[in-house]
Amino acid sequence: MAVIATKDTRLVVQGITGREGTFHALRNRDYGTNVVAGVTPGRAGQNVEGIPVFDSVADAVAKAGANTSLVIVPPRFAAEAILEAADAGIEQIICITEGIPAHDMLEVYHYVRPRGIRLLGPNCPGALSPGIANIGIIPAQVFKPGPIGLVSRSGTLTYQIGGELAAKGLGNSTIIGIGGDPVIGTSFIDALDLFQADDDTEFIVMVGEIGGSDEEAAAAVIAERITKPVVAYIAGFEAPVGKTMGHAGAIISGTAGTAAAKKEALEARGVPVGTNPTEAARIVAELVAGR
Amino acid sequence: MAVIATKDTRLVVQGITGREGTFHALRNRDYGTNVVAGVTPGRAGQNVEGIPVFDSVADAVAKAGANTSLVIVPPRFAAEAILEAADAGIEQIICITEGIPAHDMLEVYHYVRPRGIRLLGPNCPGALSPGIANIGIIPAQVFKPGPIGLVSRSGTLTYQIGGELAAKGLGNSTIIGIGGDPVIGTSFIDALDLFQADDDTEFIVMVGEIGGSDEEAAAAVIAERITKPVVAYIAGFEAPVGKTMGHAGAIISGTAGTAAAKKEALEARGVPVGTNPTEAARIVAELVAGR
Amino acid sequence: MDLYEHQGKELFAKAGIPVAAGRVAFTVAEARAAAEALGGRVVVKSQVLTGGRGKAGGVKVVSGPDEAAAAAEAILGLDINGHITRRLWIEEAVAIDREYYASVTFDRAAKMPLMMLTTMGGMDVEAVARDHPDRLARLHVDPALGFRGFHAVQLMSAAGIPVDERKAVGAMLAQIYGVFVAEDAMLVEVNPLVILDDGTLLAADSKMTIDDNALFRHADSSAMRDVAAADPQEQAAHEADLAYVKLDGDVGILGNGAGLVMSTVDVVAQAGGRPANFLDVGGGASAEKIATALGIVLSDEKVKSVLFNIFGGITRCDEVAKGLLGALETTAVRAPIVVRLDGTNDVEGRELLERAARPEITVEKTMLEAAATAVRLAREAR
Amino acid sequence: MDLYEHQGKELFAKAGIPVAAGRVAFTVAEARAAAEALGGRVVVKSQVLTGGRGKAGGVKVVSGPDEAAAAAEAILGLDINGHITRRLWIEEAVAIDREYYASVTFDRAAKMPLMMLTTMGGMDVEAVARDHPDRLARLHVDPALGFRGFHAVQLMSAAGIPVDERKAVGAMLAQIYGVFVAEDAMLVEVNPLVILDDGTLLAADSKMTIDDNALFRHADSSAMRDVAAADPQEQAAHEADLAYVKLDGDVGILGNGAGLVMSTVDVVAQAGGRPANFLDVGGGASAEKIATALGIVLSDEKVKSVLFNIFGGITRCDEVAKGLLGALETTAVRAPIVVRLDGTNDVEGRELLERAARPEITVEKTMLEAAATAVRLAREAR
Repeated sequence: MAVIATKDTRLVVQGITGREGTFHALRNRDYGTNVVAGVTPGRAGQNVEGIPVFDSVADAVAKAGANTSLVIVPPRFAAEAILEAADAGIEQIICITEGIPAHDMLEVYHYVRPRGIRLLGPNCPGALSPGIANIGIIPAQVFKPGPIGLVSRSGTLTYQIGGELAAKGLGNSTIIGIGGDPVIGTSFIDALDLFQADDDTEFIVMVGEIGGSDEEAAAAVIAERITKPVVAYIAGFEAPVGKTMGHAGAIISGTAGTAAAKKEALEARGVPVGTNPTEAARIVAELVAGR
Repeated sequence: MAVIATKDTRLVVQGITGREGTFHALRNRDYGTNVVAGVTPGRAGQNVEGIPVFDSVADAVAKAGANTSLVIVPPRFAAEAILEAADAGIEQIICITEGIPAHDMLEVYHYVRPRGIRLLGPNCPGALSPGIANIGIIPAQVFKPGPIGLVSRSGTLTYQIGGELAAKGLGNSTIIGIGGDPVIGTSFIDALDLFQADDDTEFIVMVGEIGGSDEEAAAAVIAERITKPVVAYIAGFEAPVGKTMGHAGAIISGTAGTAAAKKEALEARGVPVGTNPTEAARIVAELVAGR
Repeated sequence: MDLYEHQGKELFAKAGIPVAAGRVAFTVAEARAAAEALGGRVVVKSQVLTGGRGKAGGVKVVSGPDEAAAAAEAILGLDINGHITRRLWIEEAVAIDREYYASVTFDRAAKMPLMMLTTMGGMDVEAVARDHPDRLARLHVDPALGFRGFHAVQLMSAAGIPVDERKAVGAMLAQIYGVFVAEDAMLVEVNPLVILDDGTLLAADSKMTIDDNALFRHADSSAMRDVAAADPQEQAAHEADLAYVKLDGDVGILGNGAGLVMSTVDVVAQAGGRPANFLDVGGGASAEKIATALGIVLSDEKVKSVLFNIFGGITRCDEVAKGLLGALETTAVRAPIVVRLDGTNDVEGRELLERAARPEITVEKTMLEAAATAVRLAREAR
Repeated sequence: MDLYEHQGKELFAKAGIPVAAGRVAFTVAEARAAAEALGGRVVVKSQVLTGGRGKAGGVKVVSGPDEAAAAAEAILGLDINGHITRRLWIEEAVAIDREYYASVTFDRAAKMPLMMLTTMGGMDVEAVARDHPDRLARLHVDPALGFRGFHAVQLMSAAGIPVDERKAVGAMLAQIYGVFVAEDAMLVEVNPLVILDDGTLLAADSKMTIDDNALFRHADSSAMRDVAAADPQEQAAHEADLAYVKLDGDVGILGNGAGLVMSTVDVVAQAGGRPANFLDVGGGASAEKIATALGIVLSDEKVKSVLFNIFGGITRCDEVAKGLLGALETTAVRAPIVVRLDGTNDVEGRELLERAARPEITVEKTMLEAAATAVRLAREAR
């Protein structure tokens, strides 16, 4: 059945009349995603190549039955766009926007989380279930359907690993890009739980990077309740202390958040960790072959 | 097992060093309630007849294992006291305080509700499970143990009906005073669901009054999912329009909130409604006798 | 607490909501002076806490001080739905192009503020709701979010506000919600919200209700209470912090606890009597408090008998009996009092009363018996 | 973005947090003038974005302008943990009775602000955490609640603040949290928070980090960026909106996507090379953008070879190849470039590059091969 991006997805694209919004809305629809609406305030009644545009997410829910939102709006408006979707009864919100202020995301996180609303991102590429639906900006042609659930903090790195897996004939149930910001709605743990419960997922690949302690926390949860085999890759072994490596969340603070510490934590829980994407893909291929 | 006030209750009294706080904390303890702590900022290290006083609810949780809080503080501090309890991980908060600004309670309600924290009140007498535990200001001597769950918006009216039932030899599983304010944490519906799930409750008595539409909403829920027999009493048939009848929430606005409309809604769902406490008690007695 | 139009507009102005310049007037002379000060065309408006002022002749547009004085002469003392006009609001007349309606109410069922907006302003919103429900946009605002830009868009889109007006209308909606929160209001209504000839917006009327429980943090709106307009019993009760509501019968009713007193009112009516009031004395039992409460009930000249209904919980009935007997020492009682004591120490309480053998007191054991007696005594005294 | 002490104190003062009066000085003369203007005893403090100033001799208390000038002479140019002192903060000396410590940090693991408070101020808080963990009070603040009175009580109770000081300290904690939120800070640290002889409080030092993503709404703190102190490559990248981090090797690295570039840095090191930088060119593929990025990498004189690693997703590899070739038209390249193109239209992209046959470009198909080649070329160029 895959996760997040499924046959049941009824997508509204917030910011659909923007250049990026239009491009990805149509690309997602071309892939087969059920894109039912777009939202741009003041543009109600228009349409984007047949996708109806509404003034508000509430209208997209009421009039087009949207249940999932893709947020592609500039960073200074993105937090409010997420809150609008949450307030309108949207169940899953995928936010691509990079550069949202961290305090805005604190507010958003503590609004959506207690209310059981799924937020993916921000600053993430979205979710792709090959052959089923694509929500966001993941290049679908890199991936093929298969039994591997892939969760990652990085976009292009995910494509790199997806490409390496595909080259070995391996495919994915769902690819979840959780994003590279300090405050993200869906953590590794959340994604692991989704994959654990998903019938289409048999193996899990987790792509982490420096910064924070989500990989360490995930390691504990894997030991506790994830029975499907997990392979990890971590980027940033050579990253210096105190420097933000592109992603707002990718920074080693003091001695916390190093790639070595994350690798150690995962290996201590029996999760093999590749030190580069090629090695990680090879470990996965061996694991799948060994089944 | 009763509800809210149970054998597992570990009570912290917020405002314990106040006159009312001390009186009711000791009264509740005398009844058998496990009063484990009190809170008054700046008074940590003191005790109230052996009940340890802490500076904060967090300390009462960490050091005395409190899981339920009784809030008896002046109205201008009560909302923050409730939030403090919620923030400290308290599972059930019973707020006696009358006169809390309605906007303060809006904030409190929308904080505790999504987080699954039970709030009873404010402006309520609390909860009493005869023979087990008493949290709040309900005069326990009026009630005796038995199979009737009693839920009410009014304090003395509850005692009146409890007294009439006791005079007929009938007792209660738990008496829940939900309070007379416009914004209360636990509604009739919440109480009905609690009683429906409670093994000790066989019959339910619901004491409503003018104002709002909680009784009407409860009528719909009774028809939908409450299988235990329910008897109701509504006060305020003679109340004029637009006047607040003592409780901040007891006001008929336009044509909404009349006792007649509530009686009609309940009777339409098969719930007998007494027009005075004596009649209501008689209906309950007949129902119990008929079993 | 309901505010007069001019009081609401004072709070509006503080929040930056545009209103016409104006002055309050209690006399014809003050009205003339106000019109002189304002200059040009002015509107003379009755200040009463009820609707339908226009239809009742309580609002007149005039062109100068003389006409303003004449209008004031006509409107002062005017009875509008039972409310006598005792004050006027004289404000600059404005050139109105269109009339909208906007409000925020405290929706207790949803436990959220409810905002409403329609382009059919100036008329009764209930009529719009009934006859043109599709034209009345309604929106609940989650207090955990507050009023956001998307709320404004959603409301204005549903109400059919033209896109080129949305920036200005949206800003005013945010201000109206801001006043609702900042002033602890239960209701803020702007009807009409007018679009002037020059395209700017203005709150042409104001209706506000403030939460009594929050007045402690609003010195300015607390001071707006119109003591003179209040019923004397209600005012005395308010000052004594007792919950009192005047009804129009002859059986005075006191008791402890709002629900029990409401129920007592009901049973008096069921016994064929006519309740004169609702009065909750609360939890205390002091002689002073009981004396004050009795005094308020009896100051209503229509009262022919009094029913004092107590269910003792925390409050002990013997203490109440002592309090009542103490109160009778200091209060001259001109009507018979029926006392019902039940609950904690009720036997002791009844004994105390019977032993005192005060001629004005009749003791009953149950609420229904007490109601029947009080009704009979009132009938006998007519 | 990290702020200097004096910049943080400017924001503190705006928020009502008491700080000593002071002036910035970039020269000895300015330091003398500041001391003259302030009068009396002053403190001359090195302004560097690192700790340990006191131990390094970067803070001196002096009694007048002459001594201040002498202290400035000594401190200007002082190297403190690799940071050269280029500015001073001259402030009034105060009479300190006790030193506390208070901070708010953005705790990403808990996804809440973390407040810390201890009465052991003036020293390194990591040392307090290690040696006296029971003396360091820690409290997460739920952003849905904000900082409340009970948070202050809880922190102060845990830190052992005497009851009679709690009103003042609690108010300052609220102000510190207020600055954290109002300024979009990731860190606000007051160490020491001093209690003066007269019992009043004062923030005697300030350490603040502002969220770069929020600078668009903070014109004042945006203007505080010390362009002169930044690394020239980092500054150029910042202006071009490119994510760049300088490392200390000789293999320049560019790629699309932060994760992929971090990974590229790793594989270069695994191949025995030494990465010179991290540079994420992002999703675009325009010649202009690629030229800018190449220019930044090559302006680091240590760079001996460049690895350009692209995984095409939305971005097409043939467009990247065209952009790169276009960039080479305008940019003089002094080091060999190894290009790896994979993903969307990679075959077309590689063909374009091979057909162009630029001598400075070597094309590789995989990331590991590209890294090995770039490392070899750098070694050959040494």
